Amino acid sequence: MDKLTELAYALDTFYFLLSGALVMWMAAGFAMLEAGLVRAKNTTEILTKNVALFAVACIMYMLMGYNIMYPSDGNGIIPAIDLSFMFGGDHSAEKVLASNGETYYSGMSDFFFQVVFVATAMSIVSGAVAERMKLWAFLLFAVVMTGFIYPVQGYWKWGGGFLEGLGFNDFAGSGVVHLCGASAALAGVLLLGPRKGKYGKDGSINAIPGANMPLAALGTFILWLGWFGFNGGSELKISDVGEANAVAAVFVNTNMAAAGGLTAALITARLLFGKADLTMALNGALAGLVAITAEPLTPIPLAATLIGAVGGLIVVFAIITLDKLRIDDPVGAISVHGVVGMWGLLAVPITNSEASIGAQLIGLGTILSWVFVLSFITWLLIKVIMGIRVSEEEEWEGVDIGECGLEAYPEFVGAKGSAT
Amino acid sequence: MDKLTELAYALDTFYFLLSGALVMWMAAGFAMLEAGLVRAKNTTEILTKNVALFAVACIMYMLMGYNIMYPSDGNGIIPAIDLSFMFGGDHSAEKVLASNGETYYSGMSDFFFQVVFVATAMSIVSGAVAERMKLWAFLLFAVVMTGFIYPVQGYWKWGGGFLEGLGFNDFAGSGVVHLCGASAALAGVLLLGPRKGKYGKDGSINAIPGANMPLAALGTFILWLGWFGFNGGSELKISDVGEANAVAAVFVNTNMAAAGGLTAALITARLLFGKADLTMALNGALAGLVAITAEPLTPIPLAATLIGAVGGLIVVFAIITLDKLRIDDPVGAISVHGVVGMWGLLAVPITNSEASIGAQLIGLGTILSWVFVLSFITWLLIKVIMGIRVSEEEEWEGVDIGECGLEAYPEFVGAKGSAT
Amino acid sequence: MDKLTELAYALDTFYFLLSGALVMWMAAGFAMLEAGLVRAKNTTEILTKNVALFAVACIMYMLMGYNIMYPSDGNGIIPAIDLSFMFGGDHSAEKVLASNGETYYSGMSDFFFQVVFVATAMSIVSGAVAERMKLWAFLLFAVVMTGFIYPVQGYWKWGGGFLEGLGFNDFAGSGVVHLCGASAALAGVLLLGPRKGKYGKDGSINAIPGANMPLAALGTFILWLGWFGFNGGSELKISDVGEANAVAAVFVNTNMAAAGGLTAALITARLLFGKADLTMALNGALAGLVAITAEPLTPIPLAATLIGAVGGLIVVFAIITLDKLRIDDPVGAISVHGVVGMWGLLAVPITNSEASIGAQLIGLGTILSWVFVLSFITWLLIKVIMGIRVSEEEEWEGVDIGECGLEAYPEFVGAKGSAT
Amino acid sequence: MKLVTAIIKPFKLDDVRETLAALGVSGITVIEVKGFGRQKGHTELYRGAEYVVDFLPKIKLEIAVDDPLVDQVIEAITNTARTGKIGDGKIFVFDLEHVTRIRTGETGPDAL
Amino acid sequence: MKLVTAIIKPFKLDDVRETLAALGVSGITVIEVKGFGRQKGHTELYRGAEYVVDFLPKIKLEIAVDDPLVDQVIEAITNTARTGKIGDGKIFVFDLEHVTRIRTGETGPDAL
Amino acid sequence: MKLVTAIIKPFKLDDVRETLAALGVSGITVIEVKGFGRQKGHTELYRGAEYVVDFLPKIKLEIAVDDPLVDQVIEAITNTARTGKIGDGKIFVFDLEHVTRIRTGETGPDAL
Ligand SMILES: Nc1ncnc2c1ncn2[C@@H]1O[C@H](COP(=O)(O)OP(=O)(O)O)[C@@H](O)[C@H]1O
Ligand SMILES: Nc1ncnc2c1ncn2[C@@H]1O[C@H](COP(=O)(O)OP(=O)(O)O)[C@@H](O)[C@H]1O
Ligand SMILES: Nc1ncnc2c1ncn2[C@@H]1O[C@H](COP(=O)(O)OP(=O)(O)O)[C@@H](O)[C@H]1O
Repeated sequence: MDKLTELAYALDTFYFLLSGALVMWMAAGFAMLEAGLVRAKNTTEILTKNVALFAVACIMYMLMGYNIMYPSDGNGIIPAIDLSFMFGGDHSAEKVLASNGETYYSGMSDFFFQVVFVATAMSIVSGAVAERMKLWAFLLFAVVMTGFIYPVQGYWKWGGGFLEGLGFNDFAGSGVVHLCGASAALAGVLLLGPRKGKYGKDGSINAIPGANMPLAALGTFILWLGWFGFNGGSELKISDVGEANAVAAVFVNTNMAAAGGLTAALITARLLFGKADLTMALNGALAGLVAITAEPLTPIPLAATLIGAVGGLIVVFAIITLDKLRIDDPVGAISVHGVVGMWGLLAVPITNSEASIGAQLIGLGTILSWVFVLSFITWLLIKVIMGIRVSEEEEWEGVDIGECGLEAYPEFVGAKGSAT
Repeated sequence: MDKLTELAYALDTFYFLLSGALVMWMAAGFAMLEAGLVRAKNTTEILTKNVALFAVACIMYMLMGYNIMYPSDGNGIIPAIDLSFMFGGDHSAEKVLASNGETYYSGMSDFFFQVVFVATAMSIVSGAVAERMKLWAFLLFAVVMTGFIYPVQGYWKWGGGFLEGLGFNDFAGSGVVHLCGASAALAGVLLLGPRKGKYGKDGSINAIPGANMPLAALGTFILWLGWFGFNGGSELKISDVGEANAVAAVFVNTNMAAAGGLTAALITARLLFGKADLTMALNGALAGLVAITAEPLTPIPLAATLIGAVGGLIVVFAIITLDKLRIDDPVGAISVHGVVGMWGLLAVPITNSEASIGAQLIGLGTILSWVFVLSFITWLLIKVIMGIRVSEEEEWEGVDIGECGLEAYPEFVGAKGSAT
Repeated sequence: MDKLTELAYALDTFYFLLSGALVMWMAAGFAMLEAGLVRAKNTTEILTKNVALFAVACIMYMLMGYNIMYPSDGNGIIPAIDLSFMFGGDHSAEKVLASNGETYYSGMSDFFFQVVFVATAMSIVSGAVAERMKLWAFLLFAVVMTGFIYPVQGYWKWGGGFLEGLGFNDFAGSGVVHLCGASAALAGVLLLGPRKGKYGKDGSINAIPGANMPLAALGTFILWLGWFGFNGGSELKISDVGEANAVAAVFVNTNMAAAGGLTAALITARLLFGKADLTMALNGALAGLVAITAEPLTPIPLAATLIGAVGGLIVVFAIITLDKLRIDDPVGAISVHGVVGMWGLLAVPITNSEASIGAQLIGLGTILSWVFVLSFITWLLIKVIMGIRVSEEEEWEGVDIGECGLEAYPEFVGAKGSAT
Repeated sequence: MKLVTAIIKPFKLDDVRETLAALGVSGITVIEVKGFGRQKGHTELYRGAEYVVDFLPKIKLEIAVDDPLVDQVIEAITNTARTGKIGDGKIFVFDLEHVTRIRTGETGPDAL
Repeated sequence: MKLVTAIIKPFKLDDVRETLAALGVSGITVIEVKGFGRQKGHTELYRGAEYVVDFLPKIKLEIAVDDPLVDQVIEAITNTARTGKIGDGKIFVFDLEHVTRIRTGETGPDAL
Repeated sequence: MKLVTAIIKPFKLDDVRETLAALGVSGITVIEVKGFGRQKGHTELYRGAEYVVDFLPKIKLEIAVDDPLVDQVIEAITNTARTGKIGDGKIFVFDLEHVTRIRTGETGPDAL
């Protein structure tokens, strides 16, 4: 029997680690998506931001974030912090066996799974502020976001804080991760302003096409794959029939929601614009994924498809609307993760009878306001201290040369310096 | 003992889900491979087809395909359909425990594994008809293919239909998936005709080089990785020593066959053309993978290598021959999945004593003719209704602007509109 | 109980196979990294080398290498060879049950895990000799390296040879894989000489920027992901609490070391050059990964981060120093895998009290000298027989046309033939 | 000597090159350009925002020829590159004062 | 007729095009070029080695115009493309001996 | 004033630029072009079908110079760009009627 418990622990740990590895892979997805949707002259810099934010997130979450989010104690609002994770340690076999099934996976695997989530939240930000935000200002924000802003609201829900107590439902983080990232991004974008040339003085909105569509498609596929870890791993356990079925249902629903979102966005774009806008289809798939993330377990597959499809529909209009509001988000991150993240949270009660729209609204409002306000203050401080926006000239020339000293595609004529 | 059964169920489900995730990843592989092998001006559209077909496949297979392929009942030729999968549901723990090992993984995980297979079959088609087929005509075909044509022949073999009864062997789908996809592609290509400029009036064959070799190589690596899920997962079970050994053997043989195919194609191309043609090597690796898919379990590693190598040899000559026949297949899909798929089916008896060449031929013939005929009719109907080929002008200008309204590489001079 | 043992065997096998699949994926990472860091005119060829070396490695390791490295017998220096692996075979259930836990995973899965390691070692070489080495000379070297040079030193450590006996510690191969690959690369580079135009007659060092930064970043992310299999799988077992915890610790430390390496290299480059050099950051992440590979289990997460960070620091200076020594390594492979591989080996005693600096030095010296000397001789023989370097004209024009007959980006003006 | 330059539609390049070769033209220099003229670009929507593709891809040919050949070259290009649809392009002719062949140092018509 | 060519900074392209259109210029051919002049490129470090970006991206415009328009065109470009900073570019004017419109075969000023 | 244009092999660009700078040439405009001439392209096989690379990559330089410098510039390019092998390229010289420097509005030789 003990060997059986150990084996179950091993399976759950393994499942957790692999889920985490898939989520880690999402960092590559964001990097490729963003590199595909910015102009060639800003590509090296967005790649640098993406790789560096992942490293920063890991380090800050090890030093502070993890202990804030999953503290040994806390009053539901303010966690009791000890910052000891960096020294490691894990459950002994004796403790596991004595725990009566309470301790069913490795503590280290838990950290691994959690740390890649915070990186996801941060990756959302980089896309929205692309092509004009200073690299080091961005990384400084990443330090605060991953070490403090994200973990605190994470504690409120997943660390056993007051949102958990209120019955707020957010299975894998439509709110805690996606809305959180989008709120931080929105604050940054508002302070930063749009890219030069994006909005004409006459009120016109100019398209600034991304430089590399295959990268954008690849990024979306990577995210889609990684999301099986994101949602599938959030069941936290797989080692009995019920749990295994649950994980399987989560996989199916995650996939169906993405399919629904993609299809809805593609058709919507076709009807609105007359063309099959690939970038909208890609955003639609991601919107479907974000939409289902708050509750990928209770819907039947048909419902998951529809929840995703509504997400795909919403995202197209959200992108158009934000543009009208002159909120310039080169990759659509605020629409995908923010607007659709809210839809995901509010859709939970449709299929999950234990959820209430009230609790969902409280959770949504809490996350949005906490993250937005804190982020706004942080961005503002950084702006005062070192500035957050590159010079006008650097923006024209591309931030690659200015910030990174190298072009992304140096041999291709026109890669740099092309107008707009 | 019950907990042990549950744990085995969990492990098998997990193994199945991860295998499915790897197969899902193959969709990205096809997208990258095809995006690399078409011209820049047709890249956005092929990406759009690839992401959209995956979504269509998931939705149609949920709505219809899965129930057709794995019906509650049927007479071996016509399945009894109930179309209930979309409402979900899974095995209860009681049922699992009472099943005496018969029910050993989650039903949802089964759907997940199956749905990504149908997407694979459909992905094969997109490459062959690239650079000239209308986007929406293609997606309409995808609806029929994934909702009906594929599932029916899938039922005949894997759903317990008459091909299964006859002793036809097709472990992971050299026939049911690959030959199936290639047959549909062939029907489409015949109705569609070659790309403008591909064949001269004087009988000359013109090369139309693909625009982006790194993407083609990346796509091949993705497919190679995904194939471990494709073949490895098709063992369906891993939870005892025999099964675990079987899965391991499948992994090894799958890998060796790819290595054999790549090496054979590279050397063949070198001897024939005097140069190490990368695209042939990539097709060779895929050919090795297709070849071993019908029977990746019984061969010893050396035999697997050789079966793959023969596939790699065949594919080079198949590509050249199809070109001589003026069957224009930009990515070599018909050769890789069709011609080599046949080789894979026919090679089964070499190492599997339970297989007979007769049954293999019947299976091969059945799949080929069913899929080809039905596809031909479907394409024809679509052609009559809405046309399947873009206008001559749109073809010259590239389908990206015409169909999707955006270029894949807008900033790179010469990306669009370059001659040929 | 027997069923439990079987289930554990299945889990361990599955864990091993998936780890191997992740390591296989690293081949794609090296391919993308190298394709991103060479010039456009040499891209097809480096891709061809990368796919072909993987195939060669698989075949040679099946034919010879595996049996050399894990022989049935041997005296610690010279293994007793029987070359029988290619005929396959695996542990029977009886044997497993009788083994008392000694035989806990499939033999086939062991081969799979090992074969992808040898491919990794060989991938390291291709980058260092890029842009000037003949394709077929390189592949001939791959035959010798993967069939003989690598397996022999592998036997000394992991096959139970004398280095194992001496107490040399190398958990997942900072030495056996990375230093090994780098030593072979160094021998090749010394014989080959630098790329034309890299070093001026006046002692100047010219930068030759890579053509495609997104590919380089993608490659690094792929490697980072694959490394979870590389290090995580090297624990070899996961099926009890202690082992599961160990694997989890390895995942966490691997990730933290990469994060540390990236951060350190990015900051160092910023301080030295004034710009955030993305390629240095990428090399830094890889350096962190190489550094922790010799001992990813015993460090606490904070220590792992620091070990990685030192790796990231070292790699920047190593790259600059090698350039000063006119050792031209286009992708930094010798610095990342060689110099930092040594650091990894020497850092083991810091956290692992069972390791001694003496044994580490002996292991390091043995691997370095064996591989360097044997490789040097092999390269020299190949040079005499067929030459290892392309003609000066071919180098100017790019090896893609000369060796492979096709350009990587044929439609992009300036892709080929641009100066430098 | 004259330098004949022609702006043509990209897909006509191969035909024009062949016609010119048949005329005995020994060299051509080809440049990818973007053209703006009577033929209007198209307006596309990218993510809901307008995106005017003003400049159409064109090919510019430069052919240095000796005086007697000039008219034939103009005619050949005109006939071969014509589709009759707007945007077919232009031919511009300049006086070419001097030519040197770098390889040999020859100058004048011999250098062509 | 004259051919006015102008080397300008890339981001001025749209403005210049609009000004010329307002003048009644009916066609422009645009070429991406690299310029080397008083405006110096920048030295970058790539992996610790120097990397001189000597040549700066510029846009070259070619505009064939009838004689009366030449001065206006020159002035319009000068005014619109000027930033006052080094590297603004040059305008070169050549005599254009002959023009043919490929679509119609028209020649001379009518073909512009 | 004259406009000297030269078609050269790409790898000679740096040498030529240095020689011209030494001569006192203050600006150069560089264009990547494809050349077709006596030097034949190569036939490659791609997936078994022929693939003629007709057009070879070349670099076109445009250098506006005042009359006294013309001969030196021609000579300098000829000497530096020569490899003696076919395909070394050509130098074409045109009369340059007018020059304006956009930044200052200067015209004539001063504007170079
Ligand atoms: N005045 C001009 N100066 C320079 N290039 C011109 C001029 N007019 C036309 N072109 C070039 O010729 C191309 C075709 O011209 P356009 O006016 O579109 O059609 P058409 O040749 O049928 O009159 C343009 O895209 C542009 O490249
Ligand atoms: N003599 C010349 N011949 C050809 N092109 C020139 C010449 N001088 C300058 N140019 C072009 O004009 C651009 C701007 O010239 P530059 O000397 O940098 O600044 P400015 O225009 O302010 O004098 C250069 O990048 C180059 O493309
Ligand atoms: N008559 C011509 N008109 C325009 N460009 C030419 C002409 N002849 C040659 N060229 C250019 O010069 C390049 C070199 O010419 P080629 O005939 O190959 O060798 P060579 O310069 O040794 O005579 C060609 O690739 C082409 O770009």
